[in-house]
Amino acid sequence: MIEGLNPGLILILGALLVPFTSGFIRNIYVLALPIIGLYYTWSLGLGSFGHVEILGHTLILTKIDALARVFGTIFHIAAFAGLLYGLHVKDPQQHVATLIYAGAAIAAVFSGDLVSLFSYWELTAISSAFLIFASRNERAFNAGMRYLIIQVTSGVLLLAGIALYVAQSGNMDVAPMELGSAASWLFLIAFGIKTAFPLLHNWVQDAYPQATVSGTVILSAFTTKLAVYALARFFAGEDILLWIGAIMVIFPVFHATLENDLRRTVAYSMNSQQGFMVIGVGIGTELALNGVAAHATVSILYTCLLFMATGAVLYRAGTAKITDLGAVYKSMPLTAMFAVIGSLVIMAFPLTAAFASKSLILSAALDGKMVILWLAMLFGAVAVIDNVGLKIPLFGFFKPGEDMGLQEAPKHMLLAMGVLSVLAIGIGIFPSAFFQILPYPIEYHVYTASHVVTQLQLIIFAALVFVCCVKFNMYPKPQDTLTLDFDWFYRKPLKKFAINLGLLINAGYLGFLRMSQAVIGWFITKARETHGGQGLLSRTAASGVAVSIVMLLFGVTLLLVY
Amino acid sequence: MSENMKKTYWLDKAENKKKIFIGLIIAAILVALPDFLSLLGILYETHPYTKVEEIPAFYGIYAALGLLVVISVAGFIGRFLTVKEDYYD
Amino acid sequence: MFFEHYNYWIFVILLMIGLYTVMSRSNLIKKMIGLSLFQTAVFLFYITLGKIEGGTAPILMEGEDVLYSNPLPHVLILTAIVVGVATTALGLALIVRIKETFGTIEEDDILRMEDEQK
Amino acid sequence: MNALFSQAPILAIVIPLMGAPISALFRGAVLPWAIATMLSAASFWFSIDLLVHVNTVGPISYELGGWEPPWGIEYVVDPLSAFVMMVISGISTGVLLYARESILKEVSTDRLGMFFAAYLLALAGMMGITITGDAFNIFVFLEITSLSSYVLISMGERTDRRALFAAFQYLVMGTIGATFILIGVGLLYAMTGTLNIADIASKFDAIAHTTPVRAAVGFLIVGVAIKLAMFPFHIWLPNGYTYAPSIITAFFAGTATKVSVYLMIRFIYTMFGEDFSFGEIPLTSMLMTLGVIAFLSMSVVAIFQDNLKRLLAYSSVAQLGYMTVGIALASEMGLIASITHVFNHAIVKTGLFLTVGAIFYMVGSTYIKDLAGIGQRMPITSFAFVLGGLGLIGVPLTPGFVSKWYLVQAALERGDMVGYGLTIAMLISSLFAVIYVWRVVEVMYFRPAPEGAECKEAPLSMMIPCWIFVIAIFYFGIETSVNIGFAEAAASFLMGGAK
Repeated sequence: MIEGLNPGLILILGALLVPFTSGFIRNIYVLALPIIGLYYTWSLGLGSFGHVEILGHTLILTKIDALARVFGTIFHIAAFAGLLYGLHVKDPQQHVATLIYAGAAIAAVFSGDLVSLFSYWELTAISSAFLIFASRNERAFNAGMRYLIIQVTSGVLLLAGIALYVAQSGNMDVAPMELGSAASWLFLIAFGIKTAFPLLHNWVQDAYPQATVSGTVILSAFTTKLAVYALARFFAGEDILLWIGAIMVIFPVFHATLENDLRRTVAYSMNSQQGFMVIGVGIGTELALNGVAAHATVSILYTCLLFMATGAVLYRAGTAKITDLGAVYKSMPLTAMFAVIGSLVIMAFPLTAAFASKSLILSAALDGKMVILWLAMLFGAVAVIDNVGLKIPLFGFFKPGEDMGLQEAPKHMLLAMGVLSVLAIGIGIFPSAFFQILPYPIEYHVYTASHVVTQLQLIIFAALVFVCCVKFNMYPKPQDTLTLDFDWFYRKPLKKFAINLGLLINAGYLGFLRMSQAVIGWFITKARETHGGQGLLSRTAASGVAVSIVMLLFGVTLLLVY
Repeated sequence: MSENMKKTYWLDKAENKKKIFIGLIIAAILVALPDFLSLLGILYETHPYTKVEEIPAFYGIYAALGLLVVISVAGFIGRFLTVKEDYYD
Repeated sequence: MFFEHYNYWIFVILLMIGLYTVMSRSNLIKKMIGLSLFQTAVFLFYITLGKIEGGTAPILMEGEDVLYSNPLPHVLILTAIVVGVATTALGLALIVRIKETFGTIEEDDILRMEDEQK
Repeated sequence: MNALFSQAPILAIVIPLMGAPISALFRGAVLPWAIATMLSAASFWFSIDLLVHVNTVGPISYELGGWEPPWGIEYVVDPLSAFVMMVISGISTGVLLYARESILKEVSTDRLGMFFAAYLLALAGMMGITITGDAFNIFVFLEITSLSSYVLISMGERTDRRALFAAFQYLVMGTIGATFILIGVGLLYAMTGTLNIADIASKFDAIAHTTPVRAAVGFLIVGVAIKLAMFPFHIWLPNGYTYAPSIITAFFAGTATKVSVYLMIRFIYTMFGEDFSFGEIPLTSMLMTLGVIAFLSMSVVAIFQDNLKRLLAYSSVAQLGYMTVGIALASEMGLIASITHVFNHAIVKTGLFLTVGAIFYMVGSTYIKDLAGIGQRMPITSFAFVLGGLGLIGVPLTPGFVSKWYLVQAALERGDMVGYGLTIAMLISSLFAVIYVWRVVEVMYFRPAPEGAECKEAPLSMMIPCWIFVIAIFYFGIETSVNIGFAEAAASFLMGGAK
């Protein structure tokens, strides 16, 4: 039994013990779990374990291949960093939710059959919602409910897809599929919701900023990357993903530019970066899938890092809105430094991790002669330089003005950011070591002269234009406002419609309830009369009656038989 | 704490901002230079995959244009889509 | 039709009489009589099965073309008769005990007493 | 195959049969019980041996007295009969382990020798019905079982005099049922000239259209239906189960009706053949209608019962409805569901009746109103009942769920409105099961115990067998390879042209 244990279960089951610990012991305990999980994952090696026969289907509890292992590894690291970052939290519910959520994501990655995949898929949805609820305010509660509804919808679609797929093919294994059948479309939409496809994306920007300071960090690491993994697993090389990805790269960048809330800004640009991975999956070559795995890993590193830095500001200043912040760097220099590192990474500055990972996907696109896609991605790369790479540090941390008199972030937060920074820069300096854990063998030189030069051109020209725009007041001023997104449709007119519909349904339902109460009441009375104590069917019948029944039915049988 | 408030940082001075701006321009010229030099076959050879990459300093120009597009489109749609913070509450 | 197969018809009629008695009588002993009749009808049926017209008892005899009745159903029904006797004996024993505890052998009365006991 | 094993088919029956007169010779509280238990266990051991052998090597044909079939009597051990034999002897052994102290309260000590003699006869009869390959033999063994069970049920008179009349009613119905089977067998003999089931089966198609054969089919099906307590022939069952001694109820609930289900399957699939049963005559619609009414209507009746044993008895009739429906679906999946449910329901219901017996032992009543506060007074027993109740409802991880799962699959396999309707009906019936189990649990746990009631569990000799059954319920609900595995083997054997 223990042999086939899914590594994710270490975190999930370990979470159940958290409420029984406290203080220092709890800190050590929650940090130890991801380390043990990671160690266990690597000690298992590649292969599939724990085959279980249930009702005629084989479940493969654990299946580890190179692609899954990359995701599993970074998930463990993210869980560790996120937990370290959240050590100040005294609310065991958040620790439990974090561990279960991370464990479910890991377990989903290592699932070898569709039933397990679905179970963990739903578990991530439910456990992560608690990270949003944990903010304990009304806005967070509402956002959490919207989040939960959307996530569970994804799960239900997946379940429907699985049911159809198993009915058609009789096969429960996690394996690539062709887009075409109804089942495969259900899969794609279920994955698409979690990947935050354009128009299915609003839950990201809606929910993430409402979670707790540490909750957002955790949320950003798993759900969307798990979905990317699922896409890569099932739909690698599917052409439709190219165009979805291209739109996805471009679509959110304008909102990111306008956004006032630092965390929402990061959420939008993260969405755009997801587009790179979707395109990579769409290209589907070995180089592209390597790029997807690499970029997912790196993207978790810098997204977490940026959410941590902005979260630390929120934690100390009580706000993460550009308009409310002053010269943060003066009192929180280390946090500001980590924010700059995060920005450099997301810009793909040479010697940072994204410089290595992003170029894999770009090269894959060029190898496939997809120039338009390549230009779209390049545009996305420029945009991210603008709205995260420059905007976050300059507007969020290095604004001119008075010292805000804040305290530096707590040590464990700084430590968590440090861990991620070291990893992000370490990968940037030694990319070939990192490339070895990628799914496919790879021969790729990151640091060619032209690559460094072109990338520097990209960054410095963008910075120059950015500075000019700010200087000449052309840059949209951050305002204390919201920017409407697609979710307006379901949060305004659809809501009104739903409320009216709800009232109507309610009225109908009450009527129906009254009617059915009457009907059920009648049934119960009748049942009691006929089936109860002295009723026809319940009392001891005389043997004469019994024999007559036998004769009657014998007659009927004879008639039927002839 | 009060001491901290009075401390002036390097960035607070206007001339330092100017220095950064000039530094950026110099850096831009420096990174664009190799492309032009390579046209003359000096320093290194580029390996363009696509036609557009043959334009000198293509990446720089594309970045500058792209950024302008982002900012102007964002500014344009911002006019229609901006609402008060508590719009949904 | 009737006379050709009169023994089968007697079987059916006896069967019906037996069942009807079980059905219609409230007196337990009469019920037992009905049940015995019903079983006896089946004995008759089996014995009839084994009989072959012109056949003799199945005892080996001299000669080539001696026609024997089939002995197997007769043997079988011997078992069934034993079972029938056992059933009747057990039924009557039960009736005795019922009479002792309920004080009556009328089914209607017993059912009424049982209902009251509830 | 060693010498002892080569005689296993006959030994499994002869051991309890010969044990009966021996047991009758002894007096006292312990000896007859010990003999019965040991012999039943021996029979169980041979059954397991046979089951394993049949499933690894193949069916066994045992010629009684060396006479070659179809002239001599043949014992046939195939996957189905071996499986049912295993269930019967296993349940019987489990119940006997429990019986020693329980029976002392309900039957006077000087009758125990006779009592266990009758018990062993009933066991031998049921084993015989299952193993024999001879149609007339079925009748003989049926009557051996029936006669001894009338006696056993009437033994309950010491606690409730209604047991006598219940036994009498069962006697009338049982005799009619058995005699119907006898007539059916006679008619078939008249047409085929043979009593060997396999032989009849091989000649059946040629004469299937004739009037006597059609009549024989009618007699056989109605006869078995009476013994099976199929709705509406179940009238004898609730009283019989309610007033019989606790261990007899537990024993019969797990075995007697199951044997009849076996007979039904044997007649329909082996003797008549499925093409005839479901193609030529509308058995599907007939059995399915009765089955559906049974599990719906009888579940409702169970809800309204005020006696716990009676409640469980009605629930048995309902559960038999599931098995009937499984047979009527005429598919391999349905047959698997039916055969598995024979096993699953046997352990669940026997387990439940044993816990009820333990409660009766301490409280002296099985009326639900007298069970108030039992949850506090006998926590271990009550908990066993709750777990058994879960099995009855068919909660996942219990065998009840497994068989319902298969039944639903079989129903959906049809892919028509009937299939969907059937699924819905089963869901509703499960809901009724929740209600009637909950009713009991509610009284047990949420009504205060009467003043001065003492807290005491039943003796260990009763508790341990109870819990063996409860643990078995969950074991076979999770590790389904035994029940499902053998049921699948049996079903595919039957469908794969046993004819």
